[in-house]
Amino acid sequence: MTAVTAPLDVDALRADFPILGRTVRDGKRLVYLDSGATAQHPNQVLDAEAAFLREHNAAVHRGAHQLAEEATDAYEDARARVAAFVGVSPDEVVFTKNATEGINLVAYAMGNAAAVSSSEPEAARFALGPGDEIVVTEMEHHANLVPWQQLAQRTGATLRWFGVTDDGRLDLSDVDSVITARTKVVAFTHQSNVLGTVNPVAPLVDRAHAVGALVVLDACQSVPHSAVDFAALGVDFAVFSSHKMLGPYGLGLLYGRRELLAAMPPFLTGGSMIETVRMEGSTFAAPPQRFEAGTPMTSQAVGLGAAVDYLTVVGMDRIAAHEHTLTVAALDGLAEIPGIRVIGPTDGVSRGGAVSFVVDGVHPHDAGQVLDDQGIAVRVGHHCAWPLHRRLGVPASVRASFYLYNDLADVDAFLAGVRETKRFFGVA
Amino acid sequence: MTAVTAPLDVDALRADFPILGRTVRDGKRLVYLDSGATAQHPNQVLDAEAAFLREHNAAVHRGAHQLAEEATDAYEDARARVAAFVGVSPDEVVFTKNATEGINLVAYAMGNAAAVSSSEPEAARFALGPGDEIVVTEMEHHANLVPWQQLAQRTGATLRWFGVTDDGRLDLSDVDSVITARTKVVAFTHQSNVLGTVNPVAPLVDRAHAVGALVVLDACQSVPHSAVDFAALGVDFAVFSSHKMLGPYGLGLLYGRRELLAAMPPFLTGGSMIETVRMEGSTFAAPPQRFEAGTPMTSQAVGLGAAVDYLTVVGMDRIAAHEHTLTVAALDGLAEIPGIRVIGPTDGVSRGGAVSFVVDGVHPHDAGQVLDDQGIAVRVGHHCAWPLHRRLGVPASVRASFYLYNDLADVDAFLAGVRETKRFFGVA
Amino acid sequence: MQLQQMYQEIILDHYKNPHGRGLRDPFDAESFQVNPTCGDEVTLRVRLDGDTVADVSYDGQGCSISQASTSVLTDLVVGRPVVEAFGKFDAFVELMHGRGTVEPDEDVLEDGIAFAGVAKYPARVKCALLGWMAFKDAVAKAGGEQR
Amino acid sequence: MQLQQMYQEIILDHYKNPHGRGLRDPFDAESFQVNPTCGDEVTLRVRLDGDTVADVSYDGQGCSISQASTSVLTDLVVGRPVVEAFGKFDAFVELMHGRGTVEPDEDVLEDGIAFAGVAKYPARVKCALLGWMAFKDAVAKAGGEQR
Ligand SMILES: Cc1ncc(COP(=O)(O)O)c(C=O)c1O
Ligand SMILES: Cc1ncc(COP(=O)(O)O)c(C=O)c1O
Repeated sequence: MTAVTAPLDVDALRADFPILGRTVRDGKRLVYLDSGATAQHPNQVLDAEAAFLREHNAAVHRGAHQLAEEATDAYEDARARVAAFVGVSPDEVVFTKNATEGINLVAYAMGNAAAVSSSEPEAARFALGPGDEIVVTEMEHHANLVPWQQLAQRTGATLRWFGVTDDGRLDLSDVDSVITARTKVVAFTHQSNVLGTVNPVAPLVDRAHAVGALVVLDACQSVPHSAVDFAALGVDFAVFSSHKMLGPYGLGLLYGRRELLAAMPPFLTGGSMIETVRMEGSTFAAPPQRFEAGTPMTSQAVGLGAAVDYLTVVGMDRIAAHEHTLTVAALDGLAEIPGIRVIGPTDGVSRGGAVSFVVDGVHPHDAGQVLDDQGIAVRVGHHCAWPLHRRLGVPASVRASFYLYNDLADVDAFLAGVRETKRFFGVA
Repeated sequence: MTAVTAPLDVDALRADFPILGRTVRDGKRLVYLDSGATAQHPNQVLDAEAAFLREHNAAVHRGAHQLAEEATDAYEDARARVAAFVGVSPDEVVFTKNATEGINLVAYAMGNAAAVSSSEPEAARFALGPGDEIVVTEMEHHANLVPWQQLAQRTGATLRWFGVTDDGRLDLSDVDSVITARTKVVAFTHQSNVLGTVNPVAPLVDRAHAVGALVVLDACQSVPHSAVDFAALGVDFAVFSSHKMLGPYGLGLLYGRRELLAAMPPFLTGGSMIETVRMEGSTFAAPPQRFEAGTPMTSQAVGLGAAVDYLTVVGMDRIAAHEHTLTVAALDGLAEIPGIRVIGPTDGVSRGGAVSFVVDGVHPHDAGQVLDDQGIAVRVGHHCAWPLHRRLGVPASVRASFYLYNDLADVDAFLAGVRETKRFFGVA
Repeated sequence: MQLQQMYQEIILDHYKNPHGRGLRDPFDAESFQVNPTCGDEVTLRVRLDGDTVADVSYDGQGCSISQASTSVLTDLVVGRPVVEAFGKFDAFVELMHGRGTVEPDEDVLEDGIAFAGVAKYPARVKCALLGWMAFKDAVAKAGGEQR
Repeated sequence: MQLQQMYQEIILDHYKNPHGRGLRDPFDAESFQVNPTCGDEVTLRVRLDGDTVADVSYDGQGCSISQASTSVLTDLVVGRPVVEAFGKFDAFVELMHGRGTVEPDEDVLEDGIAFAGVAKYPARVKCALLGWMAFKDAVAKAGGEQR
């Protein structure tokens, strides 16, 4: 494959995103640097979803009439496109409501496995209890931490974690003592939503598999921003969210290796996920249907299919290169401003486009307010990674995050905004 | 209140639903009689959602910038409108992905309560175990049956149920022996998605509350079609789905009485539902946030807000009256065709607009195919109510279901289609 | 009218007068299959005689498509080598998943070619395959070589 | 520039030189409050003397708005009857939820009127109320009558 790294034509792309043309706070140009929280949507995605609803809408997998056929085709076709986008098979992709549900699904299914493993020996590999361990990291988003805390609490298993170094990398020096024969599952983020850090997947997968543990990858911040192939990474499960990759809200994705999904007990139960139902008890359908109870996010899947097409046409490698340029420019610019402390790697190595920092003497909330006043939308707070902030000794931080529709003018506006913040609060 | 029962101007309404203008199967007019599965969407709803995404989109409850403020306002404003629509307070309404998740939420939270009830005495009222009983009915949708079967299996509680009479009514003759001091929860449907039967809520609520049991109402088929007030009904929890009431997919609603939500342990965990998070453990936010983990269905909520406005302007009483007219016409028409057996009440008393039936000598799947060939979209199968079909001695049925955009011409087309079905398969 | 394409006379004949229906002894293996959306079900028994399908018998409830295709199945496979039966299985599955683009071979599928029209209705493909899936499963259980 | 409306001099002064800061003994009750989105927190102690708020002391971390409003709170309530303190509480909450439409009464809220601009930023209202919620909670714990 030849690397197509012709730079993005950001002006042309921006025309697809109507919201980027609006102004905020008394006529200021909107500088949207909060894509790490949620991305904006191109017309192509909005139009695809609306066209589906205006022309082909019906309940999928349930009806035998023409609209139902068309809707089912559109829904399953979207699944196939999303699966191809991350290098896996359609029957290994489960639609959830967000990435958070995907992680909860695996955690609850593991909890349920304990309840059924006597009657279903296949489920036993997911069951866990006292003496078993769950491994996470200190840089996880709450979505990939709290469900595991809860699973540990419900089952009596123990939660353990990898620490974070001062410069915001995973501390893997003790990998063999953290992941042991007692470990049943290792859950970690591919790319930190705060630090930007891209974590090495291979050593964790290798060690986890060596001890027979399952690997759950939180790919919320990697899949939207770079080419990711779950099969090549060798993870067992992975989650990501439609709304962070130009697609609709209300849709998350769970990848699970075919044989694992086939053996795993269900989580949410109800219509469309059953095989037979009697008052006395029920049996369940094959995956992915087994994990999609109730009426699915039909039009949202269609929208995400369009988002995946859009990203593919632009090119994930080009998007990653573009964001790299913006990230390095932001990091270099911040380094020149005194009194700024960047949380996370300060160079562009193994790092994505989330740039978090604190301004000496200015609370992040106040800094965010001054930026907002200039039309610059950043996120302030702990970004759902409170333990990470505690570890790094800050209560909160300001985060700028980039996407394909940002350009160097946005970076410049951001840096000017940071300088204005210092001026406004009179800090040196 | 004076009853405003001026008939609906269906032609005018239909103009709002672009899909109703299309043709199917080689130019046949679409006669959409599958709203019981999912409703179609008026332009007002599609436009409201798209306008939000084109103008105000950002992550809610997380950002401090202007877009985030606007998005949060839109989201919470939608919650308030939906709450008002069903007679409850905004903080008693939880957004889920569909009604199925709402029921699972209550069932899993009850299961979780057992795990935490020693440390949180408030949760004890939700906990259940061996000796405790869960009561459902034989006419439930799988969504209001399988989660309770699973809860019983996980906790050791026993599932019991009310039977159904031959004419498709709930058999409440043994109410006092089915709901007893052992009963912890009574879950039943307000309106059957197969039979159309509207169940009496008061006797079940009274008996359940007399023994200290919680009441969960499946309002999926009532809220879209009539004026429903959960507070007046006195139920403890209720669920319904956006997509069955003109709103977007991927959004369900769970109502819970304030004091119950406040005492109930969480279900899905992750971002936005926490109070504090440490590696060692977490505490949780107040409802409704406690039950909305992860990025919510933001634009879908906005869309549902528009749907609720649309329904309110048309008037729920007028919609109910209109559907009643269509239902009675369909029932009367079917009664004139020999060899048709209607499943459920054959008159219009305490019954909504789902008309299910079998054609002697023609399998429902085949009947549905002939109807589809004439442009008539009905549903065939067990409609996610398999035990009910077994009880009534049929493997499956054909269901026509009506909504505000259907008219008597649709009913006529449907009746003609049923006659054609018999002719095609040569049955008398 | 598209409907006639689907409900070929052959199909309706098999539906009204199914071949090989009713469960028979002796048998080597039995398979129960269900279509979860419509509740259609089939119980199918297979008796093998060495590498040959000696008998197929079945019972169940379902629509014309599922009943007729199981009837056609018995005509096609009983008395044939297992390997040949699976050749027909593959051909039938390919036809059904072809969305109307696959030209069926009458020498292989005989009456089965009547299901070409059904392939245009994705919701009915599962009906047409119900008995065939039971056959595949039962032969596997009976230890028959698939290839 | 809207920003100046929010960050009134009074607010910045209280932020830089907070009144009553630091936890003091003796006290009747303590409340810990946290803003879950930004991690801001306050620990606030109340000492009652009969029906009077004898002392309020606090510690915590947070933005200028949360810190300044807690400082203003101590000025407003210390030495006042509990019932009067709750009158101020109500007035401040009403102001903050008013989205900029409520005209604050300087006689009641004194320096607190400087927060009128904050009320236009819904995301910051929680910041401004953090210490006040801790006060309400602590008084309730101390058995103070709310009304
Ligand atoms: C009575 C009833 N309950 C529950 C459901 C489940 O709703 P959803 O699929 O939107 O979760 C439905 C619709 O399918 C229904 O009709
Ligand atoms: C790293 C990471 N994990 C998980 C999530 C949760 O995603 P969602 O809120 O879409 O469920 C997010 C985003 O909020 C994230 O950035």
